[in-house]
Amino acid sequence: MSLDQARRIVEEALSGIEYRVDEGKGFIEFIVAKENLVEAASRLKKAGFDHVKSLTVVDYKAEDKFKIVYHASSYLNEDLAKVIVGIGTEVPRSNPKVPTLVYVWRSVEFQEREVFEFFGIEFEDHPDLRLLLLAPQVAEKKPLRKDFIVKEEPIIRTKPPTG
Amino acid sequence: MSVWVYGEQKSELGLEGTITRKLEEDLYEVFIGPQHPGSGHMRIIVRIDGDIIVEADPDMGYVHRTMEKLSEGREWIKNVPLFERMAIHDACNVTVSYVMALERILGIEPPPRAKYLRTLLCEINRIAAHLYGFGIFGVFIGHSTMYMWSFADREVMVELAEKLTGARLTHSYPIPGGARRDMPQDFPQAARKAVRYFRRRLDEYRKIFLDNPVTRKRLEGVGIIPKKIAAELGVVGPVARASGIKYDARLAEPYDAYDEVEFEVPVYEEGDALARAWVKFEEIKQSLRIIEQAVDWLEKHPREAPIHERFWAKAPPLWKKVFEAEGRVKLLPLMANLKLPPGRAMARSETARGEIVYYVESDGKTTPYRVRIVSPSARNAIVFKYIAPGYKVMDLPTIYGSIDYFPPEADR
Amino acid sequence: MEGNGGNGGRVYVGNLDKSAKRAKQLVMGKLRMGKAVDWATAFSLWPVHLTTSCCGCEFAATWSPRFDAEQHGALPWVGARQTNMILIEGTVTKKMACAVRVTWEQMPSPKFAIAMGACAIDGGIFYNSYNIVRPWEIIPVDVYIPGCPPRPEAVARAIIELQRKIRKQRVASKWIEEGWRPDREYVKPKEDPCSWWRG
Amino acid sequence: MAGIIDLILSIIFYPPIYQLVLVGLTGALVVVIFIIWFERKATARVQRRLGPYHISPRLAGLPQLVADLIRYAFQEVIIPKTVDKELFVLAPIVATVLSILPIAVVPLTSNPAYWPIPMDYSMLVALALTTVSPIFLIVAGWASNNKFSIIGGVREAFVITAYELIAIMSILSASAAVLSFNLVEIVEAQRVWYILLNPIAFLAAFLAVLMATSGFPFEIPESENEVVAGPFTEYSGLLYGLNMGAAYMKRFAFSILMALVFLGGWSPYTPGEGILSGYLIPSLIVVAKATVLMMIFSLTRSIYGRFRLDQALEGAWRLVFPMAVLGFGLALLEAYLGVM
Repeated sequence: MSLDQARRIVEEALSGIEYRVDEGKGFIEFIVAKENLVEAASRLKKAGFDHVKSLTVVDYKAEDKFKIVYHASSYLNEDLAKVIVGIGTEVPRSNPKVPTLVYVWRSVEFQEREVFEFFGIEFEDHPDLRLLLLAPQVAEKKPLRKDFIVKEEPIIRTKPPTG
Repeated sequence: MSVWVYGEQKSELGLEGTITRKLEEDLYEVFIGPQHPGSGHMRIIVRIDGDIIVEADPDMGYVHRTMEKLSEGREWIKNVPLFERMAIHDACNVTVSYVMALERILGIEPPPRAKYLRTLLCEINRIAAHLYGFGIFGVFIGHSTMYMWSFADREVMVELAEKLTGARLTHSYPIPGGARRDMPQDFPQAARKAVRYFRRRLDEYRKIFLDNPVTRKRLEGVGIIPKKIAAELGVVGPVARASGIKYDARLAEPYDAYDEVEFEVPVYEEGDALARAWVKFEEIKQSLRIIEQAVDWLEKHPREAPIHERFWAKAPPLWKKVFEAEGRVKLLPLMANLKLPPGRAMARSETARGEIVYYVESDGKTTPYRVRIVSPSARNAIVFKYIAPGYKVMDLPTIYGSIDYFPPEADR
Repeated sequence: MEGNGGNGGRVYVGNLDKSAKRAKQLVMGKLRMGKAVDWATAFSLWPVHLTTSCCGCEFAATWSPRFDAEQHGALPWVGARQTNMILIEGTVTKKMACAVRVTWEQMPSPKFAIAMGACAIDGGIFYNSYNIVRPWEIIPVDVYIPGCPPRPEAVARAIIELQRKIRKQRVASKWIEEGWRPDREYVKPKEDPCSWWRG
Repeated sequence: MAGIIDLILSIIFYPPIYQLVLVGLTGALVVVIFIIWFERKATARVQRRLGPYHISPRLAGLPQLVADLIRYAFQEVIIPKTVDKELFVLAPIVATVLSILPIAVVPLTSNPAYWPIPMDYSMLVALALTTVSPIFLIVAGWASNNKFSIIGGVREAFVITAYELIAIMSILSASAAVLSFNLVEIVEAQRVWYILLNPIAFLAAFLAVLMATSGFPFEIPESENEVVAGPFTEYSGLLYGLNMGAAYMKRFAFSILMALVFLGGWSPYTPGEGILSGYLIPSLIVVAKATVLMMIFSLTRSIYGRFRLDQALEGAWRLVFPMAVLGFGLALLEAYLGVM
């Protein structure tokens, strides 16, 4: 199955919902409004996309938004397994709140927790929204946001480590 | 048509999820890890009732080395060695899809020779990684001979990779547009010898480990993941294939030379720890087949620079002279400050533990704008939470070992 | 009353600290067991089972048949209380730093540390990561092994170097005689590595 | 004055005491050092490596265990604040002493002058004494006040209940066949080694001893992948060394008992008069047979993983226990037919 065929399937499934199509190389994304996200995801799931490969969040600081995309694919349908289809939404950086999709795709549970600690995006109704990877002090800095800049340290120290 | 409809389906699957962070009085909470022989670099918080696990809560992140953030500050090519540190014993498999994503943005396709070279190293790495997994699994169920044997035989594959790339573990072999160097002259001979040796050894593994009555008793019926739940949890790799899901990134979206070589994907229906061990065992056999085919192909076809001609054309004359004289290709200097056009790409490849997905976004600079990595272990971690409850405490290492969880890969 | 065996414990145990000191004087002073202790400690370096990072691959390979570090008497053992060596395998993250420190404190002296890999020396490829710490900020390190990852031979070499150090400088017997490590001040971390856990 | 010296001498040369010191402590130490070395070397051989070597290439690494012992003896003994101090310190010591106590009552020769305690129930007393030491392992686990230790202690308790009956049943089958509880009579009655007459009982006893001493595949109480070192998780230094030794000492005591009952004791040698031929040579033969048995015990490590707790218990009750009963029945039949 090619991406075009997948696109037709998804477009059929999403009829009645407003969406915007973002194409990349090797995948296709459907961006919907925040309110329609759960509905759209449920329909995608019904169409056969049964698991999420990657919950991708990109911080567009210049445009003041987070783009949250659930890249889904299929295990049980071998045809659909050949494509990656994303369903996503965009939220402003000032108020990053999205409804959770855990109840649609259980496979995103840990990834949502990860996004929560790295970007500070809150997933409403998530059953267990805690830190996953980071220590609390580090998670406060929201390290994957673009405002957090990794400091370049001098590689050669003037003083050898004493210990 | 909303969450509620799905809610019914949820209970039907029995994936209620466990309420964490609230301890009932008669439960016993055990912190397994990070300094514990039965946890890798992670902590599993286990609540037990008698001998039965009631809750298992993986506490990850002990090896989180911030690769996604660091990659945003480093040049494209520098990220290859960075990313392979997440699973250094499976280095080629985890980096090949990053390189594929870059190639997709660049719009180039590596020459067939580079494709075969990459495939060759990927399969060598897959065998080494499976043997690593077997070894750790053996230790986890108290079978130290399995650990020793598989680590001893892993050295054969590691040496083969060293012959091919020059490094034991961290090869940094695939680069955008091709592979870093061609194989040495005597490589096919060594590879065939190794394959012959492995065919003989695998039978002994089966005897001492997979058919061992004690091992079978420990593994059978432990950590069962039914097909539907496996799809729902989104588990990958041997874990999914042991549950009857016929999914392999090499089949779904053939990359490199995988659409030209012959191989089968073993699928088992049982979904328990033993089936997972068998899947890995059979995959080693298939990898041996692929190695043979790749070596045959590489021997038959004339040597050419294993890099895209777009880059090769810009190579300094000394590089071309070295290639003509010795058949070696050195890393091209223009790779250091490679600039990618703006664009986004996703690529997936099948590592030993399952599928790894890269999302790469470029804004036209020498460094990536965003790289998102979802590694197989990160996706398999959910198994602890949903599958381990209900089994006995002594089954936890079995489940851990059978899903072949590798924390540095999960934490990135 | 510390070390007195608690309430009424004296009846059975006696003053543990005092009797231990007396036994130490007898054995180390009169019987001159120092050399034997150094010899025994050097050939019985048991690393604790704590894998901090990806160098654990080569750590595992070091004890595999091909390289077999058990030849040198080193045997990875289960708990911190029964071991006397810690092998830091690569990067130590902020979360892991606490575990490393706690494990180090749990080990009985005389104890030794080997830092493995470029990351354990100064961060290596992750030198500017926001989530790592340098191992020498947490525990005193005896031997560093360069490499990313170091080859198993290098790990075996580090064990041999540590053995040589213990036997030449008589580290173990001096430690037991004087109660602390003479050649090195105890490392005090700049910040509490476990603060994330308590806070 | 002379009375006091006589008293001291009579205590030292009181047969149970010198047997405990000579065979029980010295012999056990030497045998255990050899056996651990053998176990490590044999395992290494199966696993295609060398094992302990560089400490003394000429002796093939035999001093390795001495080094480990000295290292443990001189390491700091940490007594955490949370433990129950008296029990924590005493439990391993008592467990170690009790684990070799059976040797004090076992006659190692047919010469009555060198019997430790001349009595007709030596087998019963020896068996009874073997059952005491595991209790102190549970005590050690409890006193450590560590979750892993407590789980390990509970597992130990489960395993004890499973193996004790089997061990006693299968070893008692010999006395059923001979119709005597006296070990000397049992040994003397073996014209053919009892292992050949009743292999079922021997197999059951073998498995029971494996379970009793945490040998693979029954190494469950100290199963490192769930409970770090079982009841010994908090122990360090000498106390841990004692704990480690206790299991092997216990195995040694059991092996001596099995050597007497199943392997014909001091046969083919006939003890004569005098300390050399009356005591030392026959006891050496028994210890040698016990050592061979222990070498066989240690081979299972390299072949098997470990069972799950419930599987081990199930196997013990469903398979090995009927085997022991069958062995006992066979012994009764032999007694009826007068085979022995």
